[in-house]
Amino acid sequence: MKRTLARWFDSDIGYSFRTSPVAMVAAVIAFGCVFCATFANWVAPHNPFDLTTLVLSDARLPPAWSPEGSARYLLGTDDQGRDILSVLMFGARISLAVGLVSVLLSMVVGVAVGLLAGFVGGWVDGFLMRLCDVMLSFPAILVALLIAGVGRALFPNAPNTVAFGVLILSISMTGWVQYARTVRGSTMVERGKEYVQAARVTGVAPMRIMWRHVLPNVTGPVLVLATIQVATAIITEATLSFLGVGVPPTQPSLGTLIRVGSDYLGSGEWWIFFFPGLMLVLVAMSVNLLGDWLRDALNPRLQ
Amino acid sequence: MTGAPLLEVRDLVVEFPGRRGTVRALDQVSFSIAPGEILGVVGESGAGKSLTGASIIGLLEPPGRIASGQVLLEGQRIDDLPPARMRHVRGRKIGAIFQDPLTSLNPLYSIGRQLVETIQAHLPVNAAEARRRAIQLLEDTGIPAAAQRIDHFPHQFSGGMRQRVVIALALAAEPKLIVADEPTTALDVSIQAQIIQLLQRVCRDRGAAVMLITHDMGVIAETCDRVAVMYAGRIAEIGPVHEVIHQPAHPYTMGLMASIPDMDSDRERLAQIDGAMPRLTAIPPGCAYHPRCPRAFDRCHRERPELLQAGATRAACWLHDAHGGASA
Amino acid sequence: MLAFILRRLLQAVIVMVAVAFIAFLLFQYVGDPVVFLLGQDARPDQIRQLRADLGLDQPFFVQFGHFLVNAVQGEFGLSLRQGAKVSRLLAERFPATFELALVAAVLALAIGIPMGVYAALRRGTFLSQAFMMLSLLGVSLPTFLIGILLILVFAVMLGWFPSFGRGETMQLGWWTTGFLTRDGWMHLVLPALTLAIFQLTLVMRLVRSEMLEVLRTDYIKFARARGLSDRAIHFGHALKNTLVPVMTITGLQLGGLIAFAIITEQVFQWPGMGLLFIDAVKFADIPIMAAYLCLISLIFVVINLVVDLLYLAVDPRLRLSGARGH
Amino acid sequence: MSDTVPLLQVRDLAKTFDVSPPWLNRVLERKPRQLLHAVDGVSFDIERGQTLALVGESGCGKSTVARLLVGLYEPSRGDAQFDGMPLHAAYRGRESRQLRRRIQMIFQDPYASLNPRWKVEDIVAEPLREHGLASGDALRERVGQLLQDVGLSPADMAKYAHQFSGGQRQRISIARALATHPEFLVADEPTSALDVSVQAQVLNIMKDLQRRQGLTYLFISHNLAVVRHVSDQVGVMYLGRIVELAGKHQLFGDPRHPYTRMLLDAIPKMHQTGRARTPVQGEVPNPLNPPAGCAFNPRCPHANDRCRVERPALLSIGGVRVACHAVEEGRI
Amino acid sequence: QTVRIANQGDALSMDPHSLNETVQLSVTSNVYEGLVGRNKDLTLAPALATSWKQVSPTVWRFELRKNVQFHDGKPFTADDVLFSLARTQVDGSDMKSNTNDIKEVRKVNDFVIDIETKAPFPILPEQLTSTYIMSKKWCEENQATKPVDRRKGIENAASFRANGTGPYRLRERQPNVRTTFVRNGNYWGKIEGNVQEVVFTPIGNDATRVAALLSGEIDVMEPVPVQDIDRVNASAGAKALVAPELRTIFLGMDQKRDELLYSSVKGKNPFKDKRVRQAFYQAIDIEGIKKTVMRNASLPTALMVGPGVNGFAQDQNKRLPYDPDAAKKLMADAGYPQGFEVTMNCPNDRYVNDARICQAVAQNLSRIGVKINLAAETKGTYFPKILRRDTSFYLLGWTPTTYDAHNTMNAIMACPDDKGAGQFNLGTYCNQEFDKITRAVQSETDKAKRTAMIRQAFQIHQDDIGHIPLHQQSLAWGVNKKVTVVQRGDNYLDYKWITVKK
Ligand SMILES: Nc1ncnc2c1ncn2[C@@H]1O[C@H](COP(=O)(O)OP(=O)(O)OP(=O)(O)O)[C@@H](O)[C@H]1O
Ligand SMILES: Nc1ncnc2c1ncn2[C@@H]1O[C@H](COP(=O)(O)OP(=O)(O)OP(=O)(O)O)[C@@H](O)[C@H]1O
Ligand SMILES: [Mg+2]
Ligand SMILES: [Mg+2]
Repeated sequence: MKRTLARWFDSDIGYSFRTSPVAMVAAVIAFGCVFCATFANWVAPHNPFDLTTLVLSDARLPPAWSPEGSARYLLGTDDQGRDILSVLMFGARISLAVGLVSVLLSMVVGVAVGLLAGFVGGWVDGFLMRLCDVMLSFPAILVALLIAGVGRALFPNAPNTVAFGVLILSISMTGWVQYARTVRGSTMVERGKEYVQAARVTGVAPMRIMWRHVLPNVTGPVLVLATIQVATAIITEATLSFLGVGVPPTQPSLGTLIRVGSDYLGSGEWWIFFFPGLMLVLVAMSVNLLGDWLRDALNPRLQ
Repeated sequence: MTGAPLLEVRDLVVEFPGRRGTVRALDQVSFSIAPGEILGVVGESGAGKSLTGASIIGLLEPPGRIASGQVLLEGQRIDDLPPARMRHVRGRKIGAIFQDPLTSLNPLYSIGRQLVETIQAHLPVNAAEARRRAIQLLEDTGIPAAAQRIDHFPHQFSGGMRQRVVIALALAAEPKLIVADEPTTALDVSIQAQIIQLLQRVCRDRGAAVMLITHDMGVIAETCDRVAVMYAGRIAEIGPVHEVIHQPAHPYTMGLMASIPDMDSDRERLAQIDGAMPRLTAIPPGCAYHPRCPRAFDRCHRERPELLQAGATRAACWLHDAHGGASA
Repeated sequence: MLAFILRRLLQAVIVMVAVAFIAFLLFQYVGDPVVFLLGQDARPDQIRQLRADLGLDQPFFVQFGHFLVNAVQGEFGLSLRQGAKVSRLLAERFPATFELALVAAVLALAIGIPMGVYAALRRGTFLSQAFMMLSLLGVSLPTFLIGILLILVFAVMLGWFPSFGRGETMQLGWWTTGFLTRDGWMHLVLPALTLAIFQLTLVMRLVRSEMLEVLRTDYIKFARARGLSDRAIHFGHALKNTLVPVMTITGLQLGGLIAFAIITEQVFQWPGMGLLFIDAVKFADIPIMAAYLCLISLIFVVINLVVDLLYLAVDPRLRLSGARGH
Repeated sequence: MSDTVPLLQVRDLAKTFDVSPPWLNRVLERKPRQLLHAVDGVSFDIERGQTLALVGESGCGKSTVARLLVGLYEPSRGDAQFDGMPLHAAYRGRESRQLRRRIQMIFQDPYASLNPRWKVEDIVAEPLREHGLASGDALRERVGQLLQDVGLSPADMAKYAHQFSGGQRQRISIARALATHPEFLVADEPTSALDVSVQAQVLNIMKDLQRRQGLTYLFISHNLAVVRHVSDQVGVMYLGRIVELAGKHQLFGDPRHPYTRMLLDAIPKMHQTGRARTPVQGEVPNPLNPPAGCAFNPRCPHANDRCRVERPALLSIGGVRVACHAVEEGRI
Repeated sequence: QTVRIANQGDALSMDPHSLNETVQLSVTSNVYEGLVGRNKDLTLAPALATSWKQVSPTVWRFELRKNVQFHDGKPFTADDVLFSLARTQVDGSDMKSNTNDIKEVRKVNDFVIDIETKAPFPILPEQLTSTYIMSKKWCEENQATKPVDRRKGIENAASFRANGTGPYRLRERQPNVRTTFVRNGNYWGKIEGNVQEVVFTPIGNDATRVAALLSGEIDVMEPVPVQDIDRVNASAGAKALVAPELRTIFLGMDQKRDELLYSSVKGKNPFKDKRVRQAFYQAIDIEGIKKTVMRNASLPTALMVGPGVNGFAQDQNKRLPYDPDAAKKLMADAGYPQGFEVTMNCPNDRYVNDARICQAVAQNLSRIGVKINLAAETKGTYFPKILRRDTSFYLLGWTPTTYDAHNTMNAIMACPDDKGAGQFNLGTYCNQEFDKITRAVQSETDKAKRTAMIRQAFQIHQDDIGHIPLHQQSLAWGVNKKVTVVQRGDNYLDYKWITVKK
């Protein structure tokens, strides 16, 4: 473990990482957010999802440093008396989880479709790419709205957690297209390369070639896309929550928090809105920065 | 060759600041080209041939930079010219031809436009005159029906034709020196000779000197006046073409010549130089070639040889050191 | 070339039919129009009757067939909630969305392209770094947040611009335009800005990275070697080549603008199609949703077609060989 | 040696590509279906332990022949017999694995022919694994051995391809090709991407291996000097056909076909510095629209009316197989 | 004077019979009038009928106003009334429920009509206040004799144009964008206000609507989100008008099924046990909700109807005390010492802070061990779902459109039958005695007796804890300080009572 880490640090990517302060700062922020989100149960001072601990009369307390603030709640409380700091961590967990899982899902689908289209070509390729065109003509938000609507209509009685599934599905539905297109392009390039032909001459089965030879060589752009899409997915989730089709209100994500907070923006309770907004921008920005950096680091021409 | 050299390169050092310290890609390269002369540059891939060319026309890709040394054109330093002035040297004084004619032309503009643009960038002529010249240039480079084809786009030409267009472009403002970086490598065997001949002819006609970078010793042999052999960012040997080919003075040149399959003799095995050229990050001290050199001795491990006179050529090899040479 | 256009048209038709199918399919499952139409106190026989009247009892593909035939004529029936013709509702709303998206697109391109070019050419300068940071902020800030903040600052606190609606509009035939009055323009500023910011940053980043790619190509190097001026190289050679790929992506993005307008319109009460759509989603107003989706994809297809034609105009390689590019 | 059956007998092998524009274009622009005869009836034999070289300009169909032989393409017509069995039936049938073990290929570009994400060990071991020839320690040992055979060190196993120079990479791909103990190796321009000095290393290794293991090569190149060095027999291809097929000494000593002569003339002569050679005249014809009659007639100084209408067949003339009316008629 | 009005939503159509919804009826009430109108205090006022009386238990006689003209100049007569009442009964009309009990409408002469009901119907005049009268001729000329029927796919002029007798005429209509009205110079009555022109704009987004009020772009808006009431009041130019609304917000529980659909309790239905219902009731900190969620803009209630509704009795309006400990004990007694888990359905865009109320309730209930899975969703999906009775625990609000308790009793509290009773009694609370009284109240014409019966019914319901009433939410209108309006408890805005100071 230590050795692989050291090796990574010594590799080209590691080097470009070490020399890019922006990437390092972004990584620290992203890591901090991911850490707090993952271990929210332990890190957060309160558990805002546990209704029994909430005190309604503590609602809308300003941050601790303002005169009316309470030391119990460092960043104040929201309209349900939830500690903002804790709810941020728990909310980030949901946002990140939705972001990561949906990106993972769209990645798997997109990469599979892209590989297939690029490797097989012919009418399979034609068909899959037309499919992509169709998907592209539905912008992400729109599809998400639709799926969310359909999901609710189809499973009206599903437990709350299904809302997550619906969100993830809807974000993935548009996400995969980009992967498919990118991977297809790279696959077509790789497919023509001689190492693939060498494998074919050796008699390696096409599926195996696709999996063992082509796939590892198209991971670079996929990785870059993925980072950037995590940010996009988080924002999409926030936007959907804003439009009222997000996650259940008792388990707010960053987006839900912002939407709730924006109701109080005018009435002076700025902290309900501000901290989640800041957190969202921080997360999205650091992930974006990492993606940008990765794109440059993986681009051989820039090395 | 007598008279003032057209181009003189003195102790040129090109460096790439990189992650593990700075890489010295060209190390103390010095040579000169006389007006109307054709200098061939050969050497293994990565030896620094293209970098030399790029430094001369001032188009090193960042982060590469000229760390020291000078490039003089007609006695004037051009390596430290500000970009705006350098622009007038490029194209006007020094033309360039790159390896791949396919990618050297902007696909979105007709070749006529690219020619006219180049001519007008350097010569005080109006559009009509520029176009006339452009057609003339295309004719000179052997494009049939130039007047009609001038408005065609690059993709409408075959590879050989495109390379002719590239040559026409390089010659458009009548430069004194042409830097041709592997002008035929991307072309078909049978077209290669045509292009090299064309280059040779137009340059002779216009009195332009040529720095011809290539891998092909055959091309060098029949085209060049002098030849420089590069190895690991350094010039190993430089001299008149006949001597370099037939009486090479540097062991690397010898190995190189011997490894070329010969049309006229039958050998079961080609002579080969064992090992590989060192990476630029790991150039051994002393003579860069010594690890592969069958005749290396102590001094080669320690001291880096200058270019030393060796018969008609000059070679960077201690074997030719008049004082304290080896017994070999 | 004719074949090229025809093929694109054919593809467009396929895409449209597929979208129509999806739209139709999805809305089979969203809410139940019958409950909505009849109210809660409907008796089973009433429901059956209405189902028959609406044709909801027919086989799936027959329903889809009807849907398609009508859709081609722009006929999507009556809005379940508003009782007005969907086509008319959309036609009423279309100018608002279109003008908003148009201004936003123009803003995004007119600011984004120069910024991207600058950031590519002057890589590493303070200003270009600042652009990049700003652009990151642009992609990291959700649109609705931007909108809310803009209203708060420019409408409530500073009072410079109105906070909602289209303001005074003029009627030109069936088209209502806000372009002809000062009031209309004032109302346009904040929403257009909101909508443009995200696209702007995208365009900028795209132009920058494409430009950097192009600047590394051989023909740019060769152009330098010929001693062309920086101006000619950057704006004559590099920019034009950059715009070819940028065109496709921006084309796609512009289609997206119309959809992104959903959020902007929601925030600014901009009386466009997006607002209509959101309401329709809330009330399971199927005809409106279906028509909206089809319209969106039609717009998308048209934009793409235009982009393709622009391609033909810009890239000579496509012009003659006609068929597949390389 | 020559009384045994040749290892490979190619008879009238042809490959046609359909490069027609899409259907819609054809209909609208009234363009016919376009067929590209990349290889148009090629026949030759290769004896065991011998090297046949194919030379010719770019696009004349050399690589297509190679790909046909290793089973990357299906022939449109004709077939080859490999060790007595029909090659393409075998590729499709149950002997396919066996065959793929016995026939291997070395590719042109040492940079593209090795998977950049794989370690050398895995690259060389892939054919062994695929054919189940070795596993575990035996596998490693065999890989080490193979690397040694091509002049690398077993310690190189753990490295990635990019850590090697071009020549070393080409040796790795040779090691991979040798992994299954093939009898027949197709080498498609194995050195054209390499420097002369590195080229010498690779060619030497190939020759050494042939001597030691009795390999049979089909060697493809456009570099006549290299061909002269490695081959026993030489076939000159022009636009999908073999125009001259002869032993190396015969071909280089007494080229018969005008195209062969032109090619030989075009070789720069190292030892005659400063003397211009005569380049091949004219442009390479468009393979989509080959000239009628003898494909070479537009560039041929000896072409007459017959050459412009009648396609010459590959005939044995004076111990050499030539496809040329002029040679047949004794005009040259 | 021009007054600019903004509302959360738009009137979906100008056709007064097409949709039974407050915004639409409120807007169209300025253009159209019913036979009976309302005064500022919601008492009945003569409108197109000058007087009415019950001539027999099932027959009401209305004297119609003379010399009234529609906006297009045509005179108003009994034919128009007959036509309009008939129009409410055809397909496409959403007002059927208002006139359902009418058996026949007879023209006595041009200015007198008789309405015969199917059964004695004491509150017919109340029922007719939002049934507006259209011009028969105009409708015939404009092919608008029926409200638009969505099934036929044909549009209808009455949706976009209007021809009523009201104090304002419709000048311009852009659905969802802007609707303008001008003062009717020929109005039969007096228009107290001084407004010449009314511009009505829907603004859906709360923040934007408030911003528009504060920046002076609009003069009157509705509703003000409760959290912004203080801010509006603090601003220089505007103030918030807050008054209790007739709507009562309450919680309902599935008391019919033998096993709850969405609960951790299997094999039995805890809500059938009154102790559980009471525990829920007493666990809810209604004052806390009032203070934090509603920001005091609510009126906690123990009754299912609010003040202003006929049948409301202040002395009966006493909530069980908030007492978590007692609640816990009740739960333990009922056999759920550890509580249980149940899903709660809740709209998130229908009532004031609806989803937040549900969250607060969930919070309160968690104190007695009840774990609530909150499913808050948009009204478009929420209503279809709970109307299928596909719920175990839900939040709903109800305004008796007749301002009479019977409406609530019949729709919300009575045991569902196939004649429309208990239609919104989604948890199927059933008490036969209650039902009996409800039926009696319907046709009881004696005021005092009727009130007593209602009181008795409410007592039964309270004792059973059939529902858990929460509060009456407040109306909150934001108005520019230069503007005076009359805020009706039913959330109607009459333009004729708006005055703008110069
Ligand atoms: N951007 C760079 N960063 C670091 N090193 C570089 C860079 N560009 C070139 N080099 C190094 O400079 C050396 C010389 O390169 P150059 O292109 O001049 O070689 P060359 O002799 O032209 O080779 P070839 O025959 O392959 O064209 C190479 O070894 C290369 O590794
Ligand atoms: N898959 C293919 N589809 C269509 N045409 C092809 C295909 N492969 C090869 N061709 C065409 O067949 C002809 C012969 O190609 P081939 O690659 O065999 O030539 P070559 O002699 O190997 O040339 P080079 O020396 O450039 O490698 C060429 O004109 C080429 O364009
Ligand atoms: Mg080079
Ligand atoms: Mg080939």
